[in-house]
Amino acid sequence: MIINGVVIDDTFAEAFGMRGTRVIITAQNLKWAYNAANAMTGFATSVIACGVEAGIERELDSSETPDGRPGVAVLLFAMGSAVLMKQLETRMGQCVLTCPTAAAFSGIEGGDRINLGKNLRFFGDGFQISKQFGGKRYWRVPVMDGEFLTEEKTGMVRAVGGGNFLVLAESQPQALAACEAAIEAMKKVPNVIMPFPGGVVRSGSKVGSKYKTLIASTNDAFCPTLKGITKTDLSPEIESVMEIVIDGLTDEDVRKATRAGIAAACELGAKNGIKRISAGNYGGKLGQFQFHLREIMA
Amino acid sequence: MDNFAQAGTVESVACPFCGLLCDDLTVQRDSAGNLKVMENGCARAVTFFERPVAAPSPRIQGKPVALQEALAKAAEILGKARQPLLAGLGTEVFGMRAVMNLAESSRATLDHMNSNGFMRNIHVLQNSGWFTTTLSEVRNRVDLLVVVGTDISSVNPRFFEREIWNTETMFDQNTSQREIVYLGGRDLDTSAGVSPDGRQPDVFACDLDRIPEVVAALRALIIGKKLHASEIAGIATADLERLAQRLLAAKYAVVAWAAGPLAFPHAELTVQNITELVIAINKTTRAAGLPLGGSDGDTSANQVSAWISGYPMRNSYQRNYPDFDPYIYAADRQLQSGEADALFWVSTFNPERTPPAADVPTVVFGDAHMEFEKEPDVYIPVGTPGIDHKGIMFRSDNVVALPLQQLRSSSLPTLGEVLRAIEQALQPAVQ
Amino acid sequence: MLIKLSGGTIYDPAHGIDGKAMDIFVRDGRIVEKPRDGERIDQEYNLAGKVVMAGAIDMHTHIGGGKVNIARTMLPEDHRHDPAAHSDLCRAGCGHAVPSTLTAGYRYAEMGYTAGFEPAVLPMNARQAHLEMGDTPMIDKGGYAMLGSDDLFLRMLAAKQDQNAINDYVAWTIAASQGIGIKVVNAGGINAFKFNQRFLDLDEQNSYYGITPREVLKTLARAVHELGVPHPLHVHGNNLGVPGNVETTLNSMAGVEGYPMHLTHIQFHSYGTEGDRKFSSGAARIAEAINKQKNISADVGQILFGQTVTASGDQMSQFRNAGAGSPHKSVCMDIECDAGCGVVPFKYKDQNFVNALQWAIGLEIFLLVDDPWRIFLTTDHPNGAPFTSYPHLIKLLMDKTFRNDMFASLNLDAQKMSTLASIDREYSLYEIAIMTRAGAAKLVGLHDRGHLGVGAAADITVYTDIADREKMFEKPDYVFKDGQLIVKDGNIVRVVWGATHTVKPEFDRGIEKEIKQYFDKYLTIKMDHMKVSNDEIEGDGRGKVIVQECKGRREKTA
Amino acid sequence: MSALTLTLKSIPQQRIDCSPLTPDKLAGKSVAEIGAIELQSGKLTLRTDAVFDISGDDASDLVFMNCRDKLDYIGNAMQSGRIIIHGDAGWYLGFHMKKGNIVLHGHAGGFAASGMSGGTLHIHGSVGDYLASAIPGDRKGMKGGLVIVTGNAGDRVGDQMRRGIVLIEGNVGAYCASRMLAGTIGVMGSVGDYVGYGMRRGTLLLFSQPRLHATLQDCGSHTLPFLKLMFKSFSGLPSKFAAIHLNRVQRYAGDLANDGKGEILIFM
Repeated sequence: MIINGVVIDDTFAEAFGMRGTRVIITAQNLKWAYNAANAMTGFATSVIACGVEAGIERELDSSETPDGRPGVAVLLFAMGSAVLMKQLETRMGQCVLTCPTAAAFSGIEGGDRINLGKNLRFFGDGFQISKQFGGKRYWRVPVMDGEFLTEEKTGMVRAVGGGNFLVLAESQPQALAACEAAIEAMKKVPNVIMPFPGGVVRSGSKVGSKYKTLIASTNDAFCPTLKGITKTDLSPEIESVMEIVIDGLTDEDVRKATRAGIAAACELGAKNGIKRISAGNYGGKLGQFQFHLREIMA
Repeated sequence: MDNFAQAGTVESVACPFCGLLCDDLTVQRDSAGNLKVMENGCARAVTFFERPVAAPSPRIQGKPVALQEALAKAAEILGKARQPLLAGLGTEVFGMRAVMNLAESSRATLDHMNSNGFMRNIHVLQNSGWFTTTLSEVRNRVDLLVVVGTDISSVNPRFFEREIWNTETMFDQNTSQREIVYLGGRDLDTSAGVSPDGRQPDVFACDLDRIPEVVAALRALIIGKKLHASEIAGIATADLERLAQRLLAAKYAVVAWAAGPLAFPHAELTVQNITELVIAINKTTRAAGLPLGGSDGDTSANQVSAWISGYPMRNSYQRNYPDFDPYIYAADRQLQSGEADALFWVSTFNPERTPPAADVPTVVFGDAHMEFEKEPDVYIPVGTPGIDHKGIMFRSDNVVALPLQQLRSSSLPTLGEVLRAIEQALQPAVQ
Repeated sequence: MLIKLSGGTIYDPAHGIDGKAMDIFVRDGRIVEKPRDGERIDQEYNLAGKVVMAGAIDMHTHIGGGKVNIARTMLPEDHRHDPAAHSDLCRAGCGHAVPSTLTAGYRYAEMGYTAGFEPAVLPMNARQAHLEMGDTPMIDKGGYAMLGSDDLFLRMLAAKQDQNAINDYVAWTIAASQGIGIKVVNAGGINAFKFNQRFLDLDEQNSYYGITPREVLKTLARAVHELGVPHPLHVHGNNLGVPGNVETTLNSMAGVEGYPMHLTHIQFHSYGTEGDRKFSSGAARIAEAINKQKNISADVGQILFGQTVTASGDQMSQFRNAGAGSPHKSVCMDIECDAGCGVVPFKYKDQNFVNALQWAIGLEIFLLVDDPWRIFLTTDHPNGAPFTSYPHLIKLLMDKTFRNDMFASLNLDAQKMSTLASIDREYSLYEIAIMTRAGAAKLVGLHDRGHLGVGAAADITVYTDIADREKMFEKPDYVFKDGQLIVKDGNIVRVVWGATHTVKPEFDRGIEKEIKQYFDKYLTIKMDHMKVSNDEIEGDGRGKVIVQECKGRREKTA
Repeated sequence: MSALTLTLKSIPQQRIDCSPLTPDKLAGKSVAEIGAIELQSGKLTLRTDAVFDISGDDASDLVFMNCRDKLDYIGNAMQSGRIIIHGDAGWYLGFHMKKGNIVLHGHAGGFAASGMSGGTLHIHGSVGDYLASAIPGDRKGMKGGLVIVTGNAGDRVGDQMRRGIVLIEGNVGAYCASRMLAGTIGVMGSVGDYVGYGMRRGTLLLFSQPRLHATLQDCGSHTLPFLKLMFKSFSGLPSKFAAIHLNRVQRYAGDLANDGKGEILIFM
């Protein structure tokens, strides 16, 4: 398959089942909602070392939030429910509780109910107040700027992590430009985040390493500078490869985001140095989801 | 043993006319059975014992009848009623046993004439409990007495004489050094609180209906809270703060109240603040509450009711098993609403406590001196426990029950006798 | 009237009869010899295959007196769920944790009990205790008068009055309060609490009197013994419920220097401090000590799971425990320079570590004490559980599988701290008959109860022998009280009042002079008014006062 | 199917305990069976058909007609369905109610919503004392659900209330929110003396300054974010509270006597 001169590999992205949750963070204005959300989703690129993969899903205007203030929706994904719950509480405590004017609410109805602010209430040292409206429980924790308001629980659902595609280009600037375009388009897709910096990751990895202690190492088959000394997967003109990783609440969400991203990258086309779109997988042995690029783009 | 027909002097007589149940009275009897208090009587005791002998005939609508006839009429009224009410209940333990049995057999509801006051304490007991003491402990241990909302003397005249200014205590205390504080109320007679050597008590007066606020403030100060207000119901916060410190410094502080005089709505919440502040003091030192006042057998009625039915006053057998509702079964309410359709009023100690005006068939088991504004359908004069026959009474502190003596011969039946007769007439009684 | 109970399987440990088919004859309320041939039998009950025992005796049950009535008053919520309606025979009332007096009597009888003893009669409150017991029908009753924290006794000790004077005072107290024994609760501790002491260990001094609990126990145990009162000093130990109190209990056993002593609800006094939570079972050590020291007897005070209320004279402990109460309310009282009381509702939960271990400790003690004549079946009603749970408790003792199944459902940490599952013992019917009948009667000093020999009062319970012991013991076929059939198939068929048992040890009336002086000087009632008269107990047609024999005053102390 | 309708035949002299008459307890019963249900009244037990004319067949939609204030325990421990009451109700309306709906077109007596743990109770009229309070021996008053009162309420509204929402459009008596444990009470009209006496926790919303006793202390004026949320949740309710959108309050807290952390919020 070739789109606008870009070859779409006959391969698939291999993705895993994850646990995901959404938090709505509001504040006096968008700026402070972002301050909280950015802090909360910082250092959350990969579950390998961050515990969760998190990102800002989208902005919410005041008609969309429970308390009628502007806000953002944040998605967090982890490999298991325990780690997700722990990370959520830690990040809520350090990034939202601390942030002036910020409040936090459940972003998912249904699912398994997990603690959002439930244990943060103890920061209130006995002065915290519980309130229940419309079947939901909220906590009011007295803090120096007034009250920190948080819903007690949010929903946790089964989700999909590790959707991806690779952009192979003739130069680093061209690869980056294509990825930026892709991210721009993908951000319009609901229920997904691209957790890496700016949505893009350059350090794709393979399973295993020559060093015993490492379980993964650089994906040398896609490293352009190793073309001559390794079993490369790159044709001679490829000078730079970048990857976009996608976490979504459902496989359909990941599919939609993948399609939007590849389409945007291909828009630039071969004339802008974009040569090939590929995807990372483990031979289909490890992940329960497979996103076949040609199927998605058909 | 005793020849009640003869004149004589009886010592160690217990006086059931207030909740203290002083049992050190000397009473002289003339040959007609008239009594005179010779020693240790207060004005109330004199009133109680010195009523002349009287033995009026039972009456039906004002007409004298034989006792049997009056009992039959009472049984008829009781049998017909759909919601009979046994109220007043001014009696002692044995009389109350008969009241309970009759109530059960007739599916009646029960209330005591002092319940409006007494229930304030019961509500607290049932909600949070309390930490209280009894008269002999007070007599030997108290070093700081705080009296809330009453002068005590008007309800228990000999309290200060017997429990505060007693000369000897077991622990070598100089009782004249005891500190007395009156908290709340206006125009109280605090003279009994003046120590034998002339030291004046502290009096922090306020309107009766502001006592809830003052007591709340005292409790807050005892648990270490700081209050913004500089004065509370006219009492300087600084004075209350000092009082809180004195309570915390005392070795055995006693905080006394009488439920009756706290006659404002929802006073149980104030009583609860009193009892809870006592518990707070006990975290570090010793203190105790002391419920005072009472009588007309209120404590006895509640005690007997509790062991026989499981519930204190304002209970009912209308469901054929004991049922407790301090609101619905209140006598006043039952009568005002017209729900009670027969009233059986018991007052064996006090002729002044006549039945409330009610437009229902009324049977009175009363003191022989009782006079009525409105003659009841049936009046059955009965003996006075502690004068005409024996009995057992509980003190206001809820622990000590004392025997009441017979002091003269009497032709009047006991309450127990007449109630048992009515119960028999009603149906074959169970054992 | 002559009644023949034919062919029942008799368990009468007082006479060594362990499940033998026999006839029993009853005349005028007493068990009599087999009548002459040809004498007319008025009534015959064919009891072939049935289990026949004397009526059961609860030697420690809080059925009357101030604290019980406080508990009743403060728990309307408990009564609401268990109303007892008026019937042709029975008066109405209510049940569960603190039943009304009448209901308590009916329910005891319906379980085959014919006597129950109130273990904490404050002398100053004895009149009330007897009034309440007087309104408890069906069963015989009696009470142990509380001493040991009363100021008069402590003053006598502090003044180093001799044992004879103490003995006279003790005997006077039994007489004045119409008791059948003497109880001491947290020896001296209730008094110490009035001086703001919060704990009092065995050798700690009362801050005012300088007296230690050890002295109190020894003096009273000796007094009771020297007075010839059959029931040994009934001791509620110091430090109830405190982890580590097993040491106090063991020291107390030794402290009475060989005088007879009964340790009540010993389960609450058998706690060690091992394990992560510093709470462990001291049952094995306690049982070993009881097995060794023949002067010691105990009842267990088993806890069973559910809502109940704790009512105790041990105000010091109850004030300490009030915070753990559920629902959260409590009554504590300082009482008349005599004693104190504390009432705290409590809910024992099987998933609670401490409660689960308490349950196991109680059963361990039951099963590790060898001699059923010296260990007694109680829940310390209502403190460990209401008395209505006795059939369940009997099943736990008699059925290892049932016991282990229950144990396996408890808090896991508690299971790890108990050896219960490794104990194979199952009580036999004979042993149950000892601990609930023959032994109890002997312990309390009821010479004509608890056995089925000729001359005994005909208090007899007949059960169907079924494998499910709980079902068996909760619903006897017949209960006879003083020869009258009062319960049939678990239901009351006749209401009787039951008697009040007392002892009247001799004493020197001269002691009254000192006592009267004390009353007049310090107390608020006259000495004579404290004394409970027979007609107060028997009034309104209630049961008679029965004086059980004291073996006579022993030699005066030199 | 039409609503099961119980029309009171005559005004009773004694109170009648209507606790057996709830949609869940009547479900599946014939008119004859319902008629035979016994109701306690004074010392008598009366057949339901002696007290009420019975019509209709849908027990999940129960209607009391011609109701009087002597009819106690309507909706007692109700688990489902709806009860509509025309006329007044007695004491203990919705006592320990768990689910469902009660609509009263009239006044109610004392202890309405006592022990209620869910559902809604809508009173188009006034109520007596102890609304949403605990009866003696119970430790918790209302434990959940919603109560709307269009008229006035008596003393001790929400005594020991543990959870849930009570909205009163009229005035209330003394000791409002006494010993309150949690939950929310809103009062549009005036409140009597000793509001919040012994209050432990919970929120009382007021629209005018009451007299406050000394152990409730001023915590200043604030804009509280949760109020927006709360009023938003009220917006669909059939109550005047639905139209309110305020979040600026004077905050008083206490009752300090009880080491309480309850709050009285007065809209400015």
